Amino acid sequence: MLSVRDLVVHYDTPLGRVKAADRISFSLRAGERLGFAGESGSGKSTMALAILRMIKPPGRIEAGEVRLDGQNLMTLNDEDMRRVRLAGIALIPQGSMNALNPVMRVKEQIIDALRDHGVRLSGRERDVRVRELLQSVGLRADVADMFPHELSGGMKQRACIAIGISLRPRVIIADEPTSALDVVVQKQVMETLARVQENLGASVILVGHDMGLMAQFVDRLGIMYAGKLIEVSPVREIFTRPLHPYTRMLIASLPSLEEKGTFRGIPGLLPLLRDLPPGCAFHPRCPHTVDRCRTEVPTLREVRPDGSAACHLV
Amino acid sequence: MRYLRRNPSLVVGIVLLSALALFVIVGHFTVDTSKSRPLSAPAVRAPSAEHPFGTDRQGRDLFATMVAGTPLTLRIGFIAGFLGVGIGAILGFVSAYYRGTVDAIIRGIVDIGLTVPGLLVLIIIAVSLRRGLTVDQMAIIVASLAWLNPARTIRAQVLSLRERGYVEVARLSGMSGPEIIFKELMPNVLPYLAATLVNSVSSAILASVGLEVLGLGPIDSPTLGMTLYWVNFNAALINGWWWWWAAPIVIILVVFLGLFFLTVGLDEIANPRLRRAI
Amino acid sequence: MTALLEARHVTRIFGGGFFDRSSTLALDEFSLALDGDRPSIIAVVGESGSGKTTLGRLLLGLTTPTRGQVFYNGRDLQKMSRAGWRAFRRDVQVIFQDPYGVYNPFYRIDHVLTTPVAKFGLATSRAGARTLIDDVLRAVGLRPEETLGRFPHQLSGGQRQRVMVARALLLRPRVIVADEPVSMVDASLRATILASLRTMNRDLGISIVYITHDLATAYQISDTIVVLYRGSVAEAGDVELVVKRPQHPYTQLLLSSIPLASPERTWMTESATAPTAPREAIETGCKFAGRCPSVASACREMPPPRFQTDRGRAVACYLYRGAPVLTEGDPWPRRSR
Amino acid sequence: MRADYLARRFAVFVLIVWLAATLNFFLPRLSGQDPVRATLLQQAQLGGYVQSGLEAMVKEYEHRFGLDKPLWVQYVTYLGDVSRFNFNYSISNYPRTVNEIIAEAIPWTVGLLGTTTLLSFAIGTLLGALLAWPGAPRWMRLLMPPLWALHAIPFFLLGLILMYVFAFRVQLLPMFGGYSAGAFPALTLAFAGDVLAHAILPALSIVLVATGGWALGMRGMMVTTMGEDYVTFAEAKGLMRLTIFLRYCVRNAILPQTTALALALGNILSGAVLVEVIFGFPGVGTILFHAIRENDHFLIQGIVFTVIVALGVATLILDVLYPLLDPRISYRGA
Repeated sequence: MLSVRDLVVHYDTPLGRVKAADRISFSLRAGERLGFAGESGSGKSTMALAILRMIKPPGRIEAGEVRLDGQNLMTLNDEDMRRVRLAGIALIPQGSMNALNPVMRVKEQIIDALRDHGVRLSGRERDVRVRELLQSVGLRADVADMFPHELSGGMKQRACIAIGISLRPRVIIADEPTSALDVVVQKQVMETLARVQENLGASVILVGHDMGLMAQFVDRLGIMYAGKLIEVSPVREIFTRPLHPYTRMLIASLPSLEEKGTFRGIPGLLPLLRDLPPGCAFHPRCPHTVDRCRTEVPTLREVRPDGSAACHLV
Repeated sequence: MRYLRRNPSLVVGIVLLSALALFVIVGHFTVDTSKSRPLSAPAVRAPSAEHPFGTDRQGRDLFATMVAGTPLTLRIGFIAGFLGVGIGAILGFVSAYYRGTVDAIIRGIVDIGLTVPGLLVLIIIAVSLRRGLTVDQMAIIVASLAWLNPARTIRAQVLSLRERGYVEVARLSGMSGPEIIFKELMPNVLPYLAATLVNSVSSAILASVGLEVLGLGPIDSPTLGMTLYWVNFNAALINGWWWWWAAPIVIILVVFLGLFFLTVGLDEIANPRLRRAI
Repeated sequence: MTALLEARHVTRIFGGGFFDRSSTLALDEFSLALDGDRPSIIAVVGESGSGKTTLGRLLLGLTTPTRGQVFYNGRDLQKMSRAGWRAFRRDVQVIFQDPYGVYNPFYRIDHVLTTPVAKFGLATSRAGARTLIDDVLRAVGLRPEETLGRFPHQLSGGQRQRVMVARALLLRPRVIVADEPVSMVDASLRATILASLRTMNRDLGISIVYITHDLATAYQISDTIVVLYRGSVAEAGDVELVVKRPQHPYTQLLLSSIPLASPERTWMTESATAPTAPREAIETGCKFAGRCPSVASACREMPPPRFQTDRGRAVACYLYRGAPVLTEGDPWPRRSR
Repeated sequence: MRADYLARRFAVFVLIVWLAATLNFFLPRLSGQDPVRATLLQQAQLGGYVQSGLEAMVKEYEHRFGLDKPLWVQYVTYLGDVSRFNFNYSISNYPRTVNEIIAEAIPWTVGLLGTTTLLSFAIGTLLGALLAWPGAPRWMRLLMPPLWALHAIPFFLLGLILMYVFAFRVQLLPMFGGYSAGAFPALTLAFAGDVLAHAILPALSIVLVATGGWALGMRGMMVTTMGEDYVTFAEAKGLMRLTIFLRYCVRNAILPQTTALALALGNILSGAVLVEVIFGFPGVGTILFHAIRENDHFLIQGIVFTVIVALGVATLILDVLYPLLDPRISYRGA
């Protein structure tokens, strides 16, 4: 369905070159839910935008291939790439962003997407289509004529999902779709996303930092640290037998509702992307560091069936 | 100094204004400014070695007039500008920080005051006080409306800063209201204050020159505006005495361009949109 | 025994001025008491718009109640003298949510530490002040030489938030109000900051009001918990009771909505609850009636009183009509003796 | 909510009108003696060219104001007159009332000011938008520096320069007045052409300066708007560049631009008065200039009041139109 090979994205800033995403590779199977979890500055959002070729200067996609059904998106001209967006790969924006145009009604923001992708519909057909889309995400039909500021956070996100699926895309990238939403609303938005994905048979890439959300929603989970993909495994195995030390410590630092006092933080500080430590970026904070970790950058390799990690000791 | 290279408009502004200052200082040494009074030179002479800027119909040596007049006009601008920003900043700070009815009143006056065309109100004032205006009186008149715009900009600036967390942290660390204004808010507002100051000096000069062109300025002083008034009064343009109005125009141009680029440069410092840190 | 810090029947309404007719009821008849001699950590949990931040600001004296009073050592904040306020400021400190907004970009971060020391005269000499500051920084896991002398934008969000904790520690307060202290900090650093809050409470006897939307962190560090819903208390009591055996339908809804970071997949199976009705005006009766699966006719008429269902827990819900009703005077939550 | 918003904006307008009237009444009295009497005396000493009507005028004013009445009575009668737009007689051209003179001048000023402001606003906004848009043609960049420089100088300064270059040196355009001396105002094409020729230079000196201002403002707003989340999401929706440019960027950036227009009206008018004076354009400005020279108090007060009220109306119209542009405004009040 979608395969990404050695994707590299750099940002040239006055303080030096920042390697935001460094040789990311993975493949997404049809109908699969693939998650990418990582803390701030781990490059997960950069990767999501890079797949849609929406990296703006001073950022630049240095290298790498993104193939959708075999077609390399990097070689497309701007016009063809524009057509792939939303029709092939749709983006669900962050929950905390005001992603809807404040001065346009919801209906118009759905219709302009259809029109610019060459979908010619008569007035009546258009209204029917809009109503169907809104109902498929659990929104009442009269939301079509409302302005974004008249909607709650959850309703705005569901409207964005409606826009996202309006052209039946094959891949949906959701970049922290429920950030800044209350936990009850978050559950409704994620259930909507799951239901919509099943109807379309599309696959979903969920980018975020909430490990609990990842545990309950995705099938396979990738962990990102300092711009690199350091582990990819089925989600059940990540929580039962994590491979990479960082993954293990990250899970240990999550507050559980079962028993008290079991969580403790990871010592040290998140690395600065503009001057990364040599070798494995996690070695200053890793309890099992050996010399090799300080000099040689570990590569992501298959360690067990369908489970790979980037660590010398695994 | 390295910073200046990255901020071209600031440099252009400074260069223009220092050139002007140089002209005035050098002028004071090379010409007897008393010749800016009428009948001190043969009338209507084109620029010549003896009268580098030529003379006007009332027998003023234009070079002397410019050398004497420019500092006067600048004086009006600076007095009105500083007064305007002084009053405006205080009102802006007070109304933004202490809010409540004070804020509502000040905001009301400012909003209405800004919709009213300043020049017309100044005209009414000037007309009523026609008895022999001096340069300083002129500055006061212009200052009477010059505080409106600074009050609005400073108030908006302080309002946005006031919501920041560090104001509340300061209050919880035992700092009093005035202390917070000076120690926490003032440093962040200074760049804006500077840009607003230059801007209000510029609009003060515009207002004073405007009044003078209409004949409402200090009649006997050789300010740039009054020179333009006599230009218009004697229809110098039609009579072809181009040098009579060329000198004031060039100087006024330099003044406004200099102040404008200075404002843009200071604006750049105040909110460096360019400085992007990852 | 007067409480150290107490809110009694506090109501706060925003807006409703001459021009702006839409007024929002942030807090409705809310009472809470901090017991001075048995310092504990009270968590105030609620969704956005539940009034939890307003409560925090009321306890800190940053906003004044529309009705009701806030007492510090039995004295009403509104009527306190200047000297009274200085003592109050010293004893009740804060940790704010946004590590990016609390530092004045103009100063180095030392300013945040040196100001309280100077204002409250915590140290007699410059050297004394320096050691005091170094100690509190080490107490929160920061190396002074790596932190002091630098500008805010040179430190990460996690470091900045730890400096704020150090600032609160500096004054040796008796109460710290922490408003979402870790919600903008990464998971790996969250645990360290919460742990330092825990040690401050246990070792230094500082009571902490932990305001958050995250029930999991609340469960981990607090002793008692208050669940807020649109300005009123739904349920309050010992954290073990409330989290392990929630009784109020809203608490149950909150707990069932949290995606657990565990291999078992329980989250997605249950059906979504009734879609949230748009925020109608606050009708009479229980505010949760609009979304409550087990709503009854009684719920719509009168707001439910507080039923004492366990030794250490009370619930404002008619489902527990049988239980004894907490009287007017009792501030929440009475600790199990 | 809409009615509440409109009511408040109208209240502000009434306040402006009242303020204008009060300013007009009290400011002249600041100088102690009644300006009317002072001017009449001056007129008499000078033996002004209106010799004949002088006595009749004095009696008329004495009766009109009843100078012995307390100040507030005079104030109330004054307010009464003002509300009926009656500014009694103009001193410098006695038989004609102030209203007549103003009525003659208003079409000229409205014509000049209206067209130049709308023109410069439209061109400036369009230019500013294009300058910020990466897709815009390269040569647009070259326009920036001149626009910047022009924006700095006042209208009348540019006016003088244009007058010298085009009217005096090249004699392409008429230098002075609203129409040729001999022409008789009539609704003929020729006369219209003549008026247009006279209006070009004043209009140009306003448009060239104002356009720069609007372009700068719009460019700044466009740069901020292009960084907004909804523009990024619009790109992710695969919308065409033109759609994003018009319906997402310009549509949002135009909001603060219109507010700026409402705020700038005052300054534009002040500038325009000077331009009219320089070019002798028969608008309100020139009449004001002569009224000042003649010390004609009532004409000055009449003009100032009318202009402030006219601006108040313009601002009110803009305030009423604004909610149509920005749905959020009518929803929760200004």
